[in-house]
Amino acid sequence: MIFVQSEDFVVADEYQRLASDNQDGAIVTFVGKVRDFNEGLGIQGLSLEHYPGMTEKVLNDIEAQARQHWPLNKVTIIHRFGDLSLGEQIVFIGVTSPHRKAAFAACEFLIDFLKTRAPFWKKERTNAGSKWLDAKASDDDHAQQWSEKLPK
Amino acid sequence: MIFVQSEDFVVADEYQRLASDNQDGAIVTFVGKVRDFNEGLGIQGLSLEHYPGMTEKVLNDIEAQARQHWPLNKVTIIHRFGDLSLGEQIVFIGVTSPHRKAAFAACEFLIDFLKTRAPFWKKERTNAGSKWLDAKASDDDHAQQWSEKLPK
Amino acid sequence: MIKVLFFARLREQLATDSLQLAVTENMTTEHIRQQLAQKGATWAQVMSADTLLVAVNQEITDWSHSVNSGDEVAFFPPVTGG
Amino acid sequence: MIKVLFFARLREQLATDSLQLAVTENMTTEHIRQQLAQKGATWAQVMSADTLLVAVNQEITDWSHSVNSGDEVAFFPPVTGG
Repeated sequence: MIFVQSEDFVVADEYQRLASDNQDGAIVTFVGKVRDFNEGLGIQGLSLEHYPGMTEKVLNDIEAQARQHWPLNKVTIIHRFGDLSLGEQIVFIGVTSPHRKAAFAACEFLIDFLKTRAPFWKKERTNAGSKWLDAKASDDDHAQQWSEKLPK
Repeated sequence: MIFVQSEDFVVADEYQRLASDNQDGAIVTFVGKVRDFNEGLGIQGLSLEHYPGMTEKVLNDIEAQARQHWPLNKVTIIHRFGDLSLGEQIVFIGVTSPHRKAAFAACEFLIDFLKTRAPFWKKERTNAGSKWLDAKASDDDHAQQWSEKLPK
Repeated sequence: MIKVLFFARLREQLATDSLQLAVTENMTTEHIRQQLAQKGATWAQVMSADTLLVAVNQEITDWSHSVNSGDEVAFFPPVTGG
Repeated sequence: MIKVLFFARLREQLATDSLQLAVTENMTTEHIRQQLAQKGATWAQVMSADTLLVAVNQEITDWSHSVNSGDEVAFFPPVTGG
């Protein structure tokens, strides 16, 4: 299930939804939060812009790719947009699988490709003004490395 | 924090405890459940035996190793013992880090080493009687593979 | 006509979130880019950025993708979500 | 004296979860194993298993580890938690 929303999400509810099936031995979740990642600039939060329509399309496509590579049962992707404060949740990825290795790999694959493919843009609001964040080369590297380690 | 207990755990509470720090951008959790992994034998559940004292020692040691390899903030490991029914939660691993790659790697490292080092033993209860599970060679392989992929 | 969208830093630099553009036969994303670059100095600069990305009908594509009337073409910088 | 513990399948096969054993100077985990193997046919079989693991004072070790009075020695099969 894909959700692109401004409202916050509740991890407990998402976990409940994922964990309802006795066929799944493994549940892996990832949550990304707004963190104080700048060098003492007094970050207040982020403004997240997205491309409505395309975002959902890309996330559905990424989920479909993950399902081709690993035996997954449930997949949840939630990404927020709008103004978020320091410490707020930005993104939730949850996957379930009979196999833990598949669950870990798929969850990491989903966030790696979300980061490099889904049309979201972060603007940081600090005490010194606001500023668009630059894409990180390391994120591209992480996505590219999957071409070598995907299961056949 | 390490908990070896017979009682169930509540993922929502564990997530809350992990997510309280604004320095952490990434929270990765793994939950392992009793699943119906046998071939139509009518599994009812598992009985988990452990070696009290040694279990806590091993889990603390595995956590310390993970902290040497990755920049982690909070780490929670919970493992249950006693009689568990189909669908019940067995194990929780949660880690937080400023970096998502560290959080994913550490969480997977912790469960891989828990599976091959922590003194727990599973006995399966089925309609046809109960039976100790054999260790899986694939679990040993997963733990061994870390020697090649640990960060320097 | 096509609909052209701009996002994030581009939207702010160009002070435009969308516009309509007339298209002729056999146009590509590259043609659209060049046409927009002629709207002024800021447009020229933004449209020549190495990192500029383009999507046609909500799919990322390259600069040789053909563009037809009714298409939705979007320009944006590298994504930074997650 | 040392305390010897048995877990899981071993505990069931031997119908014993713990026992006390007298130790002399310069004994190793291998000596303990051999001594226990002489307690009967089932013990001989269990103690000769390839997969048998041993821990001294709650740390997994090998068959050349020295064992001294007051130690806790545990025998068990490969672990299957998680």
